[in-house]
Amino acid sequence: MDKFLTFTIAGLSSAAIYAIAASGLVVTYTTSGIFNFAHGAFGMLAAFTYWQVNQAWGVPTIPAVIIVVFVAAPLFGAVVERVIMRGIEGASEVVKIVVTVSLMVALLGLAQVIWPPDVARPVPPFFEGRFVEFVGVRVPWSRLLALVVAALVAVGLRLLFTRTRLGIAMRAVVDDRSLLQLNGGRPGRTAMLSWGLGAALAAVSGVLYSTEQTLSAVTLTLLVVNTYAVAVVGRLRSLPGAFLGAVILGLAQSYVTGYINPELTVGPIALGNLAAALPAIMLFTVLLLQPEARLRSHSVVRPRSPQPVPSQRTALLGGVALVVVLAALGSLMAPADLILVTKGAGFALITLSLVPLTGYAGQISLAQMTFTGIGAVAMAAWGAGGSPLAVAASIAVCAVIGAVVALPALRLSGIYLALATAAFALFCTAMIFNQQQIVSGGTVQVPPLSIGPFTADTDFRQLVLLAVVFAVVGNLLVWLRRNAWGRRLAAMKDSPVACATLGLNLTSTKVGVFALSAAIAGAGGALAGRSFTADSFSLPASLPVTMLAVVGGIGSIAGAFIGGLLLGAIPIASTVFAANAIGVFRFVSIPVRDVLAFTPGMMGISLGREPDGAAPQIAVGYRAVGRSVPALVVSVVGAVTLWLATRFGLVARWSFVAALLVFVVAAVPLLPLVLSPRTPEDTAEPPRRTACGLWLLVATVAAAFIPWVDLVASNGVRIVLIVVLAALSARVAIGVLGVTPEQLRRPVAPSPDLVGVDRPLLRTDALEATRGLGLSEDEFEAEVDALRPVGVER
Amino acid sequence: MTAGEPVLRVEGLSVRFGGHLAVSDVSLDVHAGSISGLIGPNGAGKTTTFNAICGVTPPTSGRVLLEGQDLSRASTHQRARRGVGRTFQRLEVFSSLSVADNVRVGLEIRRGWSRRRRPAPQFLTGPDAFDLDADAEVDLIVDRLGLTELADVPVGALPTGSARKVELGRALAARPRVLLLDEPASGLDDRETDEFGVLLGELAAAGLGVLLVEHDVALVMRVCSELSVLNFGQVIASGPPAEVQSNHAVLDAYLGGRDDAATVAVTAAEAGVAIHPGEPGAGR
Amino acid sequence: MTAPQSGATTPTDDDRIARFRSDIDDLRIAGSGAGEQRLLVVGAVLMAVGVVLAVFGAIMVGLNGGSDADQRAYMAQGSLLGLTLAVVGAALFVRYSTSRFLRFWLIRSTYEGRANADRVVESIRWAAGDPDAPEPAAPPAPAPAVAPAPVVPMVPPVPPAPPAPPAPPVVGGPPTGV
Amino acid sequence: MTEPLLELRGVRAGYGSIEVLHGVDLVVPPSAVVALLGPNGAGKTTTLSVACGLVQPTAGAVLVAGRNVVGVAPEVLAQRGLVTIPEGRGIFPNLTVRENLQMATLAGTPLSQVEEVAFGRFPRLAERRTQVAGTLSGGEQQMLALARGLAVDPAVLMLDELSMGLAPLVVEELYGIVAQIARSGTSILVVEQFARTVLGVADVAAIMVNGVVRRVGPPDEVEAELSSAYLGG
Repeated sequence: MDKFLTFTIAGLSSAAIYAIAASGLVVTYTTSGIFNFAHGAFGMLAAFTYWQVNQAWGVPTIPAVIIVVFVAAPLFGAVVERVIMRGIEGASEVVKIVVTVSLMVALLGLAQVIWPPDVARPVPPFFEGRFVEFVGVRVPWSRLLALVVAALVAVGLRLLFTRTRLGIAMRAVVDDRSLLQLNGGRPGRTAMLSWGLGAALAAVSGVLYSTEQTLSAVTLTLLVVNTYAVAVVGRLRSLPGAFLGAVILGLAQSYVTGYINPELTVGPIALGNLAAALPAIMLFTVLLLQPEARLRSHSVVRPRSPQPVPSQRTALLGGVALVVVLAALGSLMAPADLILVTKGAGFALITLSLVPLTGYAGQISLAQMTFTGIGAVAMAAWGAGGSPLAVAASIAVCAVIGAVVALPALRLSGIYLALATAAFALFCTAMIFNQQQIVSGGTVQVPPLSIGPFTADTDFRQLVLLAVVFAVVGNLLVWLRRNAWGRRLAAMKDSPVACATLGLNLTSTKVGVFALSAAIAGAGGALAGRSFTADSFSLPASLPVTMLAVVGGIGSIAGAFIGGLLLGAIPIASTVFAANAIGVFRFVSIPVRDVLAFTPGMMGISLGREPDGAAPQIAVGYRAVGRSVPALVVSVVGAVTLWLATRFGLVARWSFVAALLVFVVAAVPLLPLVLSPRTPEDTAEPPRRTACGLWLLVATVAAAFIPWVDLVASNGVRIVLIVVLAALSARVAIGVLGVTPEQLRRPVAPSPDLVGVDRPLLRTDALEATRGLGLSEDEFEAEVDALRPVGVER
Repeated sequence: MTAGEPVLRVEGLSVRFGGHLAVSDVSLDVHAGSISGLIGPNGAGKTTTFNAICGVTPPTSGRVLLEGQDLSRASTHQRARRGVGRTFQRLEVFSSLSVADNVRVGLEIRRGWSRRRRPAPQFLTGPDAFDLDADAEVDLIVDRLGLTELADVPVGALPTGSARKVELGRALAARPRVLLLDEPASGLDDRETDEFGVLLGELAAAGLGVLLVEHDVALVMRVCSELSVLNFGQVIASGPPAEVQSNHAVLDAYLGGRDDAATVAVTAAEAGVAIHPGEPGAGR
Repeated sequence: MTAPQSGATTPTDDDRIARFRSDIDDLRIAGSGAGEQRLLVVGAVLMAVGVVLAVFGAIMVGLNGGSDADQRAYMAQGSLLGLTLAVVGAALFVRYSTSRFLRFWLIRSTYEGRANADRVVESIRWAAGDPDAPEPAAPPAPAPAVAPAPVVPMVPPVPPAPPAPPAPPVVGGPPTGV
Repeated sequence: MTEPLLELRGVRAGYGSIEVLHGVDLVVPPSAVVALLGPNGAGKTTTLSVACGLVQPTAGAVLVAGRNVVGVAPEVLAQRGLVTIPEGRGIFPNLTVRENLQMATLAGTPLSQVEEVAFGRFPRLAERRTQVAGTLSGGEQQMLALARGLAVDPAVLMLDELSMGLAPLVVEELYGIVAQIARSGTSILVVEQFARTVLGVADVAAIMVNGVVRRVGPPDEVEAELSSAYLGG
């Protein structure tokens, strides 16, 4: 009985923390329509800030809590809403998910830069050493505190939402946003407040949690997955539902920990990790119980430009070119570089798996590395000697598991698929990849493929194999996209309801594409032919895959390749870059390597808005250059300037290569758009064009003056990094500009409004102009009168 | 007009959203080879009726019968496969696909399951078109809608009028038995509307049952053989257009009611309004 | 039936309308100028940042210390980048401050031109004996209830795209009339 | 002071690539009731959305008290006295009556005044102050919406389809209130499908068909054309 009571109380106190976290999630989701995947990261950041304020700076507990929970966190939440989230209002669900996931990754990176993980940061529990005796059980005050805080939060939120005008306005936004505006309310400010509130609640849960457990950025960030499971009980919208979910999960975890013998095994799986897998199990159960989502007609999404589908011929040529180029490069590379490039090619295959799923069908998965892991584990188990049959079997297993995972979530909207895959990643980490029986020693050794006389046992052969597989799968996807099934996917992305009324079974179509995607990711694992650490299959490893695939451009094969390259290059860069600070970085004592740790997240945040990616825009851009005289002139002048600068010793040789590449890949294709006069249907306003032009200039100049020779030791890595830099510069520029290929295709027309007169001039304009000219209103009226025919009265 | 079994029969259909009864006990018949009109003021429940017929919105009560078969338990895509086709009031085209591909998707989805269904009538493709290959059939439909020159243009770049035609062509490519058209002529100019009327007549002549929701009452009066008028979610009048046009209830529905002591008392009681002859709210 | 605010009489209504008019007049309308205003500021800030960076870089190079690599890095990141920023900032600043000025000037001249043209047209119509033409010397006909308000003559929607003069914002002759 | 309080000039607007308004001109003079009539799909609601700032016109100007307010946020206009009661009951269905009234205070009127006006004018609302607005009858919902128009003392009031889905007597009563508001000097723009119900109240009627205002004039002159605009013959 004592034991039961002890675990009940422990369960309730963690339930209290989940409930607080989940209520923050629900508040932001219901009032702003954006599901904040970074909610856990908010809490994590708050917990670290609390440690910094309380432990490192020695501020007493109560002021420290006030600073973190009531000042810093709400401020942070509000700033995030204003700066990031407001821009993606009305964007597609995929974009919203990618942006918040990127924010999560960025915050995780940032926290690891500021608070390096190798130092222990104990946070003592509140009221340390004080207990209450309760029916023979000693309950620490801190546990009770969690319960009290949760109760306060519940009551407080209830009061806020029913008694205060502000809270009522938050609910009103959900009911009818435009009506609130017509009432004189400001939805923008309400959204900022709700994000502030959400962040404060995340902070409360983060601080409470960190006093119970050790302070770890990853653990705290991933706590959010438990929160998802809890919030799903209330369909992500109901606070009482979330509290109920929290109690269920908290108690279940506590009892599992208390009553299930960790030594117990089911087959090869030890049940010691069951508590960690419970959120995932709960999430799936709840998803299965949810009624099917109603088809919404005309979900309002910002219109996007259609992407040209490459012809099969182009795809074939591209595939051959890819294999030849990679083989040629690989044969010249130093062994150390070769390993890195091979790794990158493997990642490219994994990002390719998102092309049909996200690019064609508009669905999202946050567990691609998990499928890679399943493929790798299956291959390791069955594929001794590299049998092709084992590869096929591994891929088939991934496809089947993918279908099973997706089925419950796909009946619902896109956000649930993202949640389900995140939970699945966590589940697999706990129940498969952390099992000694399956992954002994924490590494999976995948045997290299062997077909007849060919065995991919060297890095070079492996590279060629991966290039061939990428080319084949890429061609297969292009073929699919050009045929009936691919058209259906594209149609489903544009209008699910229309597809249903034509007779398409949406669920089975979605399950099919998800299975295909899982299979390709599994192939990435089964064919990688190298050893993986179990960590590389975890959720934090999967998130950048999705993110960078979108950054690279999810709609196209080339985009997937860029994404894969980025994915490979960033860890490479951070390992090869000097660990010491160079140049101006020295003054903030941040090594370049650490800067790189959170750049991927930042990229995702800034680039998620243009999910079609860079590749198509760049391709269309070159064609437009020929038609625009100013663009041609600037291209030539720019290139000549770079050459001259090198000739006279201003720019180093490697830097010249870098700058030229950035210029040619990023700047030239966008020049026509930056330089063309504005047309009425042009959506890129002048400030954005100026910002884009500025960025391109800065990127080129920066590339020219980065001391590559000192930064990187090896030529191979220099090439990879420079290519990545060029691709990124282009991508950022396109993200800033928000261009569409049509705009690039449109012939450059002379502008009617060189000085910005774009609407009829009114009396008020004339008055304003007069004021601007320094004339008084009376003078203006006098002039108007002077213009009148004599005798006309006003 | 057309005797015999209707191709689509709606019986006592009601849809309730929360406390709001959007469609209340609506019954309709659509006969093969004829065009039935459904008109009514904004908010009368026309689109909700459509959604309930094709399964996008689950009805609270009532039945939908297609050729005598009860569709009430079928999902949206199953209903489509049985032969319920529709267009949307707010365009639901595949804007990233070209005109031809929009039609092709409809056709391919149909070909995926048509073997399990007895041959459907064909529209726009002519009587000899049974064994056409997909490309030829798409070409025929695109051509018949006058979109040949735009065949490779993404629909997102088209003006509304053309996009509506694409939507119609796509629905027809699935060879429905009954077609629900939700304001198909909005966005068309006068000439296009006339052409559209002719096209509708041809479709009906080919054996299609059409249920038409349309604001352009002139068009409705011209092409429909039967007309139902919906107001407050209820059918307030039905019959041949000429009869309906002179019906006082209809004019009232459109132009606002005149006083009628009996209805006033009843409706006022329903609405929970106290009727005071003089000053109702002297509470100051 | 009495009005809800039984005290509401005509003078207060006029007050309400007058208050509304002044409220609306006080609105700060973010027209096309707002973005440019911001860019103007951006330009100014960039100039400042650029200069600071350049000076900083120069000092660091001058102080020397550190390796060759450091020297080059400072030179690049400080001086050259700083100078570039300063130049870009200056360009932005000049571009938007001139365009602002030019716009006012253009508005004014088109406005005058238009008013002039209207006057000429009216005179001609009147001279030609058009009965509808207001006599140039007479006040404008009283506006019907729904006629456009007697705003002073308006310039029509942007002149249909004249082949624009070449890139740098016009310093040529003013457009005489529209 | 005859400068109109609200004027649309050559307004074109639409949703995405669909243009709904093809150049709308409309004037609301001070202290007048203007009825905008027309069959559904004519663009009346879009016209109103443009006027109140919810939809940005692609061309043309929206002049409020002589100033072009294109690009001004709707809440800013609402706070200054341009009050709109949108189509389909301008209420928040999941909020209680009291909470709905509380939202009416966002434009600056104190709650006590809003409640006084609302409950004074519609005693029935007082009985239901804790009821969720979505469960009220249609007429009560519309009263709740109208209560805001009464209480916040608008300079310009725009009403969209006040009569939608309501019984004739209720509609008549509501328009009686509109007439009162008009008498107190507020300029009113009424969008209405049910033409006859407003013609008695309006000073000016405008018929809108296919995204343009086809005819403007005194109500009795316009009435003759109504039936052809609606029923096409």
